[in-house]
Amino acid sequence: MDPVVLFFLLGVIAGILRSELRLPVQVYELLSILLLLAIGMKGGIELARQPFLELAPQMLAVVAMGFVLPLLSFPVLLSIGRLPRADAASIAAHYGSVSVGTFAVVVAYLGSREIDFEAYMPLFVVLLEIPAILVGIVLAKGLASGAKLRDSAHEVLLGKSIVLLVGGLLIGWIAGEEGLAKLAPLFFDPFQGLLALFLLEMGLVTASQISTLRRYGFFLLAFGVLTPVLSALVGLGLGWALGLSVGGAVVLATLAASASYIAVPAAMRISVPEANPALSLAASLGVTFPFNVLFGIPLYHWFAGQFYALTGAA
Amino acid sequence: MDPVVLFFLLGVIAGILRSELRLPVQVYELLSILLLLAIGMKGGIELARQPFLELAPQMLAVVAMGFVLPLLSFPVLLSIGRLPRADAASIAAHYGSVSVGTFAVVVAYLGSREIDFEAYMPLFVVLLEIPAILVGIVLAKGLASGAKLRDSAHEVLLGKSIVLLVGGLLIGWIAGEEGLAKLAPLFFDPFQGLLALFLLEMGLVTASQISTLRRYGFFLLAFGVLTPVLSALVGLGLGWALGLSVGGAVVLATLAASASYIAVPAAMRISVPEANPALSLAASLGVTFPFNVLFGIPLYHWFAGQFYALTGAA
Amino acid sequence: MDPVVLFFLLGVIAGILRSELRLPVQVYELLSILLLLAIGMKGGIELARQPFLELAPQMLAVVAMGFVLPLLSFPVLLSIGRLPRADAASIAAHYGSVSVGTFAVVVAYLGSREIDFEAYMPLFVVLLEIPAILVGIVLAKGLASGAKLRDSAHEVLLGKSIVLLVGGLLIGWIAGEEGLAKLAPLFFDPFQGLLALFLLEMGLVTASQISTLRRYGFFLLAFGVLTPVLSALVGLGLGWALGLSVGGAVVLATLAASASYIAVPAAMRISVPEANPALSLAASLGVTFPFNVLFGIPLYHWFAGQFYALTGAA
Amino acid sequence: MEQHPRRLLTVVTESTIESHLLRDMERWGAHGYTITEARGKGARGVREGNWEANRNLRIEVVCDDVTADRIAAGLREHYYDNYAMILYTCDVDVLRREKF
Amino acid sequence: MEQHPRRLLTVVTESTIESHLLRDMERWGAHGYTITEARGKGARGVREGNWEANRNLRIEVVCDDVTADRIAAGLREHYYDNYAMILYTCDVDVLRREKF
Amino acid sequence: MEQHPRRLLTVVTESTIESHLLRDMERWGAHGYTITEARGKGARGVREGNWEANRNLRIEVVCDDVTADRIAAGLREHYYDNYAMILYTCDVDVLRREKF
Ligand SMILES: Nc1ncnc2c1ncn2[C@@H]1O[C@H](COP(=O)(O)O)[C@@H](O)[C@H]1O
Ligand SMILES: Nc1ncnc2c1ncn2[C@@H]1O[C@H](COP(=O)(O)O)[C@@H](O)[C@H]1O
Ligand SMILES: Nc1ncnc2c1ncn2[C@@H]1O[C@H](COP(=O)(O)O)[C@@H](O)[C@H]1O
Ligand code: NA
Ligand code: NA
Ligand code: NA
Repeated sequence: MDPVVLFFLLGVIAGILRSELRLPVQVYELLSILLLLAIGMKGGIELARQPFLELAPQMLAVVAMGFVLPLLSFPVLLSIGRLPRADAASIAAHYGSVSVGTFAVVVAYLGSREIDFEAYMPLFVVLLEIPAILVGIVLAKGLASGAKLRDSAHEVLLGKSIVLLVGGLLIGWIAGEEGLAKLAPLFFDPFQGLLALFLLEMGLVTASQISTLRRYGFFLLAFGVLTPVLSALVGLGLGWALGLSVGGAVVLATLAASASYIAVPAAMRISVPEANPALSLAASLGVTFPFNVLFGIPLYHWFAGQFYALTGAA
Repeated sequence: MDPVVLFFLLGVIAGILRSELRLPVQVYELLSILLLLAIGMKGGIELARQPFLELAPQMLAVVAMGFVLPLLSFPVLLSIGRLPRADAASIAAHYGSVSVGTFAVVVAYLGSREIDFEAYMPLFVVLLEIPAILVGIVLAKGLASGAKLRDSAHEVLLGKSIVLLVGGLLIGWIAGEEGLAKLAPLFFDPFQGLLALFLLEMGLVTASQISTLRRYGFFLLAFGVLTPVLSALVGLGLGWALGLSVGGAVVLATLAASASYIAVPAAMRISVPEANPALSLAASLGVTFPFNVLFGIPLYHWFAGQFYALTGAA
Repeated sequence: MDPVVLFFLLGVIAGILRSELRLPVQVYELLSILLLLAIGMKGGIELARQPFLELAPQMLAVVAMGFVLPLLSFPVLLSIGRLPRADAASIAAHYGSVSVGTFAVVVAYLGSREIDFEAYMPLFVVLLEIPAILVGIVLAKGLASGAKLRDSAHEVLLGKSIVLLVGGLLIGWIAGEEGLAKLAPLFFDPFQGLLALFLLEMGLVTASQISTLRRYGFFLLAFGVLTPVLSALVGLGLGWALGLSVGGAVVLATLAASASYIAVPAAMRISVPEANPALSLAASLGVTFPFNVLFGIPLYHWFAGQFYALTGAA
Repeated sequence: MEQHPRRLLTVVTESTIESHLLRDMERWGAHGYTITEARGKGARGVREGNWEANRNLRIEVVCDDVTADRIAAGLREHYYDNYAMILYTCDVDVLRREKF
Repeated sequence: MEQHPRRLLTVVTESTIESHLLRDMERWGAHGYTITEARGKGARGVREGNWEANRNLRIEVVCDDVTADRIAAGLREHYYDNYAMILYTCDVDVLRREKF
Repeated sequence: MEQHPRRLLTVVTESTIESHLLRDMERWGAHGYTITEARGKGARGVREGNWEANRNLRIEVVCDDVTADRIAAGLREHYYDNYAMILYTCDVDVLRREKF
């Protein structure tokens, strides 16, 4: 097991045992700023290496996936989950979008196994963050919600995670690998360590979701495990169709499987305030995040191996 | 003089001159989290290298020392210091337990002199943290305090320092040196720098203890200097008896000499609230910590050299 | 363009677009503590290498420049700017003193171009910080302000920036390069990364000055651009007269050109409270800091090249 | 010393809605506000303040009675049902009434 | 607008006892609380808040008179003598009384 | 339970002047104070609290009426004109009057 995952478990266990361990929220913020910038810059360095236009078709396909994924889970939440419309829409948006933390874990996972992947993947993180939010708002409010949509898109675009990811991308693009070499001792070399600390904190937060989970019962649990697996298959198929390497397909599968717990919750609080945030966070943070980190990523890796072997692509 | 000690002096001097220099408490917390995890992981890496059971006798002996040390200082505090029972018990508990900061300084001291020591020492830090607290509570409340004792043990076990040290130990044990190599740029490489900043802050805090010290006068000062020296001799003797290397004996002597200022104060506030925390902190932080950092550690090193030469063990 | 400057631009743009991006103030404090200590230590290492007395004439000349610069801008502020006496005095003090952030940027600038400079320059940062404050107070209050002056000098000397710079200098001086090698992974290796984050935050702060700027109009803008250019010429001339290398002259020019936004504002709030801090900060942070970072430093470098070529000194 | 009666309105709520809330409160007549970071517990459970989604803000506005009522009404109408929020007011005396 | 009188009880005390104190206050009838980090000075000296042992918390509870009295009595009995602590109450108006 | 009427004086102002202000307030009779970090907006613009120059402090002092008046007068005379500052007082009840 990767050591960063051990930190996550330490956080979960400390949380469950009601330990006094707390990370100051300012440390959490510093860690997420550093991780987002580092991820962005790494992607930007890579973007600088290849003609941007060649990526356009892939980018379009990925955005399309971001619009489709929430449409798939919404009916399930509504009919099987019997959730109110607003809640179903909000949860669908969470699962259609992505979790940067999970992305960092899959990058670490592949890195420690020395599996290559298309290094411009951070671009896809950015692209996947927003569409699901728009779909979620329309699902909750109907198409009449035009002004709301514009406001929301605006707010998400200017939210912390997009600004740092996109900012990092651009800086990486402009400065290139050599230009950023001097920043490596803060952003790149300690990346795994920063991720470990971040996961320790996320473990503590995950543990605090357990009581909510208990209250809302079995459906959330099942949804939080099955949705990522099915979404991963979608992502995997798309990765394959786009001609990505096995590693790239694993990353795209993981992105599809991951559920947002930063940008989307914030957007939903503003745009669909009647949705209960406890519900969507319990699912995305309390179930799906740990599932992906502990079991999902190795599973998607195995899926990809099988699939690429079958199709003779690997 | 080690540069980390210069940072401590800078903090003390800035504090005494009433400079505006402050470290945000969140920085203090981040530093202590990083140091505790790093110390724990280093110990865990080492534990993975040898059969755990072989250490059992040493561990038992060290725990026994943790029970005995406070029993030695308690009568002195009561009779010569003429302190109320609760205060005597609380101070005895502080001095029977250990200071992780002082441990980090002795590790840095030995490291910069390239003196080896048994690398599983962090295990002893964990083991020494708790017994003295239990003794302190019994000394203050009598043996009738059963429920209180259980509660306290529970709380200390789940306190920040134990959770991080033990968590680090386990992670180090499971992941091993190679597994943790990727975490080195955050936890191990900058260790001395993190310690330097931590000592800067502890210097500021030490300076703020001086006014209390002045109020409580000569006894605290004498106690805060003599107790560590005598305890160091106990630790040194035990280290020798257990067959530790000179370096190991210096570490154990320093652990015995050090007085807690994190875990024990917190436990005493809850379990022996009538004890005055200003008193015990003035002694442990205002006198013993600076004494150990500036003079004690070199002194215990010299002791150990003499002693091991005498007994022909070195 | 240096990547650290890109971070500054990212901050400015995020601020202007009213993004939700915020750095916790504790992170800002941690960054400035690390930068100040690192700058100080680097200077101290260098000071240890040469006889202190040889520097005395240079030090005197630099202090003299610190007294003269505010006297040059004060009449301009009073007559052309038509500012109240207190405001003119306060702004003059800001521009007579120095900005450590700008100093760090010029050091990074020269470093990435592999241009050498006298490594004891941090000493000049310390020396230049205070004289202008004293001049500013006298300009505002008249020479009768003796007690105020003493108080102020005292407070600035004990302010965060001087304590950390001087403390770092002394630690570097005492411990030397070898002694500090172990601290490099925290203080020296990630210096550029820390500076990048710091500039991200300063960009956000700079953006928040723009509304004030708009209110006070054209004069501040012109003053904030012309003063640094003219002061840079003074600094450049002095550097040449003192026999500094081209790099050293660029640094001294940049110091002269830079305007304080930490130590001086704090001192003016206490000693000349009737001066409007919005005004001086809008000029120094909203105009001069970005001007120096983006255009000034390359310009002063070009100046120095021309000048040294002309005088045959290079 | 001459003192002037005013009302102090205190709101404790989720930090996510900060910018919207402040804009609305100014629209409803607040001339200023003071914010401190907070955490807490209430009908919507524990808000520990250890990451984005569960931070609280404690916002204070000193204003006259009419404004206090308008802000309270606005909050009740637009926020109270959907957000973790409490609100209370109390009587205070201020020094310079023209500021509020 | 209809407002309901309640009491606001504010406690400033050492952060070390947070979990015990909150548990007790809920036992004595508090339905919620708001916490902000604080530092200060009082009879037990300066508490600068720069490390574990000298941080303060400022805890606010809105409740009815009976509960306020019960909490105040509980604090006086169990905490007041041994901890740095002050406590004061004041009258406030709340919007929805059923929450408190 | 026996309670004693006192005044709670709250000042919100720039953090730069902390040490001077506290010294003066103690000179004017405050036996203690509680400080929380704050940000806000007022007549002197937005104070976002994201760096040195624009942080606010919220200082509370519990004291008797005479002291409250003396502090208020002192603040008005020495600080009010030149610093971002508001000040308000309200009536509170305290448990042990000898502390204040
Ligand atoms: N009775 C109360 N006293 C003080 N603060 C409260 C109380 N109830 C709720 N709060 C605060 O208001 C926030 C939102 O409350 P609620 O909407 O009831 O969950 C909580 O997180 C607490 O910070
Ligand atoms: N008169 C006062 N006004 C405001 N806060 C106070 C006062 N006295 C004490 N405090 C606060 O209560 C804490 C504990 O007070 P004490 O037990 O008197 O040391 C102090 O650290 C202050 O934060
Ligand atoms: N009406 C108000 N209500 C609450 N806080 C205020 C108000 N006006 C000003 N403040 C606070 O007091 C500080 C200084 O106010 P001012 O001197 O008006 O700029 C502001 O930054 C706010 O934190
Ligand atoms: Na997804
Ligand atoms: Na000990
Ligand atoms: Na200058």
